[in-house]
Amino acid sequence: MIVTRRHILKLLGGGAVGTIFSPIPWKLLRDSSVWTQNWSWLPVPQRGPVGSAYSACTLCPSGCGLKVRTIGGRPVLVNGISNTAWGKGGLCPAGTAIHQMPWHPGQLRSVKMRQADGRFMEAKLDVALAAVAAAIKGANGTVAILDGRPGRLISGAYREFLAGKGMIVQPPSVARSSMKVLRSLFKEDPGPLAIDVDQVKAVVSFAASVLENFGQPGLLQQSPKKIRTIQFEAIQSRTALKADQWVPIKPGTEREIALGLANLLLKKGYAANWDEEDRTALEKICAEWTPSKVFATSGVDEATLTSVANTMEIGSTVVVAGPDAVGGPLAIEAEASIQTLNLLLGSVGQAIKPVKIAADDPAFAAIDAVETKDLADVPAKSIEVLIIDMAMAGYALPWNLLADKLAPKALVVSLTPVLDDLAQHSQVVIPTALPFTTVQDIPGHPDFLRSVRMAQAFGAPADDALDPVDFLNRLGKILGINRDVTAADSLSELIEKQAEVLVNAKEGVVLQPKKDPADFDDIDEADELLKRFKRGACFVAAFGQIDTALKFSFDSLGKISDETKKHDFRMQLILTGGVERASLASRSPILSKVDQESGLNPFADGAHVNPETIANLALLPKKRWVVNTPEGSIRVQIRPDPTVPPGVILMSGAPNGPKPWDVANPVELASPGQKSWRIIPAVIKEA
Amino acid sequence: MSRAKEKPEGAPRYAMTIDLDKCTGCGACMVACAVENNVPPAQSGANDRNGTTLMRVYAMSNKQAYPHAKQVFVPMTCQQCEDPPCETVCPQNAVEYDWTTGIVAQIPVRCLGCRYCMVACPYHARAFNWWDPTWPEGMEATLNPDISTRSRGTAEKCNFCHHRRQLARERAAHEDREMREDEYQPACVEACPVGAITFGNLEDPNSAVSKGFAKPEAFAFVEKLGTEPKIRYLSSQKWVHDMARSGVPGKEATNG
Amino acid sequence: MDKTAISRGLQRAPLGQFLLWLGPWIALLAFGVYCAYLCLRYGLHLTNMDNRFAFGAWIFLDLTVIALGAGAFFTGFLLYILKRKELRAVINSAVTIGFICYSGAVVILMVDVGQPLRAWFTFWHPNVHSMLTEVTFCITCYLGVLAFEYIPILLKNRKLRQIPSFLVFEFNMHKVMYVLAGAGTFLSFFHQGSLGGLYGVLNGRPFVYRESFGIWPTTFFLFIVSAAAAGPSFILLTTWITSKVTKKRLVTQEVYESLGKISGYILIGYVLFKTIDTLVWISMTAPGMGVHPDSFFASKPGYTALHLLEVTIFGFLPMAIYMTKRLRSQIKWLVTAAVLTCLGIVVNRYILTIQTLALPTLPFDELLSYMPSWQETGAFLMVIAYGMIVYSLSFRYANLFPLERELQRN
Amino acid sequence: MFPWVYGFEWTAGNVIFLGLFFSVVIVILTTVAVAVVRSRRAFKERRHHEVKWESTFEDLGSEARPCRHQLSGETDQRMCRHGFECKDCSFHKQMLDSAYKLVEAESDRYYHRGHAWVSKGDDGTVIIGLDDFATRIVGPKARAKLPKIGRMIHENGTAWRFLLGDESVRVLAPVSGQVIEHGGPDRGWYLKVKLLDQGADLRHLLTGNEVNPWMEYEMARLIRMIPESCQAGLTEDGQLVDDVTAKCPSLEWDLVCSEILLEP
Repeated sequence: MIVTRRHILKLLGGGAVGTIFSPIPWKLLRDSSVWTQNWSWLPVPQRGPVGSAYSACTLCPSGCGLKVRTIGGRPVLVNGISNTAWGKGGLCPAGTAIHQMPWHPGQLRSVKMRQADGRFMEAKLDVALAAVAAAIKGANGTVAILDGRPGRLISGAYREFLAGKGMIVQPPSVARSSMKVLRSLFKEDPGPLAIDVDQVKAVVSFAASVLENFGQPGLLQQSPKKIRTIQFEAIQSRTALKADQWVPIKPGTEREIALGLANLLLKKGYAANWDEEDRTALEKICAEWTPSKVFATSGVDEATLTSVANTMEIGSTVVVAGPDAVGGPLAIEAEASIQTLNLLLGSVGQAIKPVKIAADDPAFAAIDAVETKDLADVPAKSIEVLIIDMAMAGYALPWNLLADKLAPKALVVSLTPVLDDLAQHSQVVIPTALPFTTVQDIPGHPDFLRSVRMAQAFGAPADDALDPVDFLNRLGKILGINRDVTAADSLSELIEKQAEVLVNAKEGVVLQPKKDPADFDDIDEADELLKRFKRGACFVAAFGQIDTALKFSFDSLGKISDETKKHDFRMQLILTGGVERASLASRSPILSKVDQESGLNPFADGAHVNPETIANLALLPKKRWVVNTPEGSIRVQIRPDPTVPPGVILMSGAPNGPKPWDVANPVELASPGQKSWRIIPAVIKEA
Repeated sequence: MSRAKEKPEGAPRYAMTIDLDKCTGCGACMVACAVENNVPPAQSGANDRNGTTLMRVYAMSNKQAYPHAKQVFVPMTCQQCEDPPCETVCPQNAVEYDWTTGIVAQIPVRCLGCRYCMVACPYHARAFNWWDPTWPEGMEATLNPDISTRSRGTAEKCNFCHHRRQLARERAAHEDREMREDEYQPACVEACPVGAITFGNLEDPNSAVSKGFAKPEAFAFVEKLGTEPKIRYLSSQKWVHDMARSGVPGKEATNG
Repeated sequence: MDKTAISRGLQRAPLGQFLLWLGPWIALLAFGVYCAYLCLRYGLHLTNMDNRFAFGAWIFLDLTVIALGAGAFFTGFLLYILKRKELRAVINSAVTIGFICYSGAVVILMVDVGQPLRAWFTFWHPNVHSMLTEVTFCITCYLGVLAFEYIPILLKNRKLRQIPSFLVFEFNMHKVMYVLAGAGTFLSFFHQGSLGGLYGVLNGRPFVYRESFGIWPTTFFLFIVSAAAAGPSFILLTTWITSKVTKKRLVTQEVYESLGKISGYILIGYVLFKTIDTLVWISMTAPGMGVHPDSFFASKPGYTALHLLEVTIFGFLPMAIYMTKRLRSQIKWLVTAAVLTCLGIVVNRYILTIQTLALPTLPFDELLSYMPSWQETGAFLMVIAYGMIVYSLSFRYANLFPLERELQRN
Repeated sequence: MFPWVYGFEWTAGNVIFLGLFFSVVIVILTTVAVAVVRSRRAFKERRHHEVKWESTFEDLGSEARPCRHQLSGETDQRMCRHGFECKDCSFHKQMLDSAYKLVEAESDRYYHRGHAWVSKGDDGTVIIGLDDFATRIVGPKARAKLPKIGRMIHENGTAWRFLLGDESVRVLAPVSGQVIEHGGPDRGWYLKVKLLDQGADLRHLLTGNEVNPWMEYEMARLIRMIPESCQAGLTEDGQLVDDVTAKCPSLEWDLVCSEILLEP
């Protein structure tokens, strides 16, 4: 037969109709449904034996205890441990996601050295170390190590290394932690002091974030008994929002208010049992700060001031200061004035106690052999070699404060897991292990109590990541120090040493999750203690007694140390951000939920200014603006925000703050001239 | 609407109270939620409007100026409505009210991504997977095996970490005993550092939530819509209540 | 070859010129297809929609397009059921436009849902309480009906009719067309309504929630009426535009007028219902949901005042024009009214879809803004281009306006 | 969707909704099915020519469809609705019963409205030709495409086609039958056809005194199609001149052809 077009059409048509009634379409439907319900490219979570492990958070000095849920040994969930020394088991968002640290986008994977042209190039470790050693050898100025978190075992190692060679430098935020300043008010040092939260009934805070990151998050809120909080703060921080009483003050008038309060307390005879000359000394300083004068300077009226003074109970009220971790500390005299209140309230000895420390604790080795200075007290242009280990101090440190102290052609070495702001200014960058990827000792929060924990390692550190101890040893060898400078090969070895010491000293207790505290009668071996450390235990040193005969010295209250530059910046720039944002290194990937996908990243969206101020200065939101300070300028978007005090520019100082940058990091807008960059003179100009 | 099934005898109804006086807006709940539920990190270009945040903390202000300005942080998540607007609108039953728990269940594999449910929800509690879920190389290792990952183009929302209930019950069955209510706690509750969130069975008059619901400080957002949410917020501040009711501090909408 | 495919006696532009006209549209189509590909391949984040604006341009345009496509069912209904014979002059065009609108809408839908391959789940696990289910079912069926109505028009093409089986089939289809018209009407009533119901039922959104009769909110009925009103107007408009573009008389003035009159009558009803509905909503429904009516209009003054325009300028005005004999007899007025009516539909759908999502529901919400991305826009342009191409081809090769031949002869 | 699909519930909502849905679907499908079945039947019963003619007839312009009784002046304006099939036209019957008498003419030619004529042979065969009027319009250049010997032609179906350039126009067959002989370019266009049924009545065709009025009518129709400009000299004493097509080259004659030969 002849096949015509008609035949072919018939065939096709018939075929089409036929297929509909064949099983093919149904099969297709079924398969497509199955297919669309498990796309091949969707990751399927791996199963495995469920387990749990303990560790501790190294993202900030609070050193919260961690309980880690593991699947086949892989950490999948992190929770805080309850019932430890002071924390009630809360974690900040960063801590909650610490198990993702190994995937930190900014992780450093190799040693870097700055070239002549200013760019970083990968380098061999030996080359880098040789360069550092050479610089140290050739140095006729100071060799310094910036220790962001004293009290660690490595801090001891640093001192041993520097013995006879240089000094330890402390960032202001550390040097001025409330307890440190309090110690400085005694004629002779009562030794380390710590707050005993169980004794505290009320907290009077000067801009300290006591309801956010005061030690472990939620510490005060979770305490079994209600702790009353009073907040003196210029801006409406979250603590200010949540405090039982928020007393708004003019920015930078903390010292005056503190002295005003002291004046009232003195009049109420709080210092009656003091030594005569101490009292008169203080009275001389406070006398001028009458309520009316305080009101004039700080805007806090008499009624409020007196009511606060009246609520301060002897012994159980603690006064703390600790302005924003990114915004910088208060000026030293302000801190001192504030701590004076603790003396007046007699909290020292009751809610604040000295801590006993074992004599040969390696964390405190060579404590007298090496000089330790507050960065602010380091003479300008004096440092020739600076080794930076901010170690997640939980505070930002403006580079220009450091730069001021460096001699020309100084060598700056950074030990850091990520290329953070300070590292970007260094000549040599040595990668260290990211938090959670290495064993580490946790000295605990400076303001609370001398405690020791151990952070377990999960996941592997970057290949080139260097153990700081190893760094010191290698450096020592090159410098021809014949013995191992730290008398240990690694941090874990030091940890064992410390365990030995603690067990022998038999002081303090070991608190363990979900168990009763154990003392050193049942823990008689270092190994036992280490085993408990691995199970999340926390050593807490015993409290000692304060010698009531101690004398005070109030020199630091009187003199105003800030030599404020001449400038015509009529506004005040206040940076904020909080402890967990102080370092880039603490932001693991999932924190983008908070930073990027919600409005919670405080003030990250630009410069917040009071609408009135905007109206007065005619800052049209359409235009593009820059914030100018004596140190530099940064392009910003103006955000009208009625919660901001008039005349104040409030913005995030956190490294992940507003972009694009004019300076690497907003905290660099701080002026080195001032000891505090809490309030930065600034002005808004058109871009 | 007419329901096919009815509530089994003695079945729990899970509910939550969130204390706005306590919440500091730290965002730990958001992170814990994302970690627990295998939500990927934000894609580049994602923002607070298109990101996947099953739990999202908003700031609510009293619209006053410094120093009278006040703010509370409002953790918003699926309100597990008794009469969920999202359930009736889903064309293919991908949203189901689970009568054995009172949880509004979302079935991602059945969702075609029409997003009608998201339009229907007045609480913006639902998120859509605008991107393919991707994790940094190797980070899949940290995924939680108790819950599967959702594909791009599907809507999702909080389900009170329902899988945790399954686990807790299995554990209890293994030790052959009844599951204690406190064994089943969603990730956000566990993570909140200030203990602002309480969770439990509303059917049990002695449970913390039942007591919380009874408190005078308890309120729900846009109550008058009649969705009967099973999340109550607690606040001692009057302006918060006013705002929640009418969106205007100190002003309540009059009926007609 | 091309010439012999054009029915005898119809003046059509030479092939070259026709291709020149198609060129840009084809280019646009290509671009649109590319945009659609991007959305399907890389995900919907490219559309600028987000969790708060989960329904974006697509749903707004779908609703509009389908409302305008209502001309197909309504003309069919009038012609085959109510025997308005004069409408035979436009029925083919109406069916074609209907087919284009609906098929286009479905295409866009498939691009803008997250998992197009799961679309058929709706048939498998239907939730009959969802308006969207109603819409899906009806639109799918009605698209089928339209296809069956459109095929005969193609079979009438001069070349195809040479094939006896085609012609015979066309002939028999024609004989049963009134049944399809009936079914089409039934389906259209439902899905036009359900599209309105889609929003009317949202008790989470006081701005659109409406009281309901039985299981259907008032928007259900308002949509049917408005679509019925807009349909004929759109046919009027398209016919007029086509005759302007091709410089031909396609239908008699009488046909224009009767289309206008029909639109007019329905508009009367619409304006009436809409006014009552709005008053009830503003004075009872919304306050009953704890929302002060002011708050709808407070967030951005004037933004939601469109409400009023819709009923007046886009509702009452065209109605008046249609209803006055003197104006109706002049094509320019008819066209003006038609344009207004169609704009009315656009505005109404815009208010329902976009403004609803822009307005806050929670006390700490802001008024949101939304601008579709170029990919999203492109995907819609794809449908426009597709429509233009299909209509142009149909106009050239199929006899869309049966009267054209005679009108041009004398 | 179906009771056996997982998760289906016999709720009122489901039953009503799906019930409605399925009924509508069934209605639509049956409707289409009906159309298909009817078409198939038409083919089986070889009626597709009729159907085709019916469809064509519907598309004819009104003035191409005058009733024969209008032409003969018995009634005023009347449009044919039966495809010129007077056999089954009640009006025709009624007219026949009335006084009307058909005057048999001397010529034995019967004219179809498509301008094909039939003349009966005595041996049950007929000759089918195209009348002069149409022939002239078709013009000399046209080539005819005649059916093969032995092919069936069907009443109102295509008898043969003329090819005018790339256009083509068909001649309607006035009767059904088998082609047994046909003419050619030399012998003129005609078909000799053996009638399908002997004694087929040719009542649907015009004859005798009906013819002239019809011719006049057609002439008038033709003139209406031709622009004034070239109307002059088309006719001599009521007859078209030879090669009219040449007289008005600008005109689309194929279109005129199709009009006259009733092919829209």
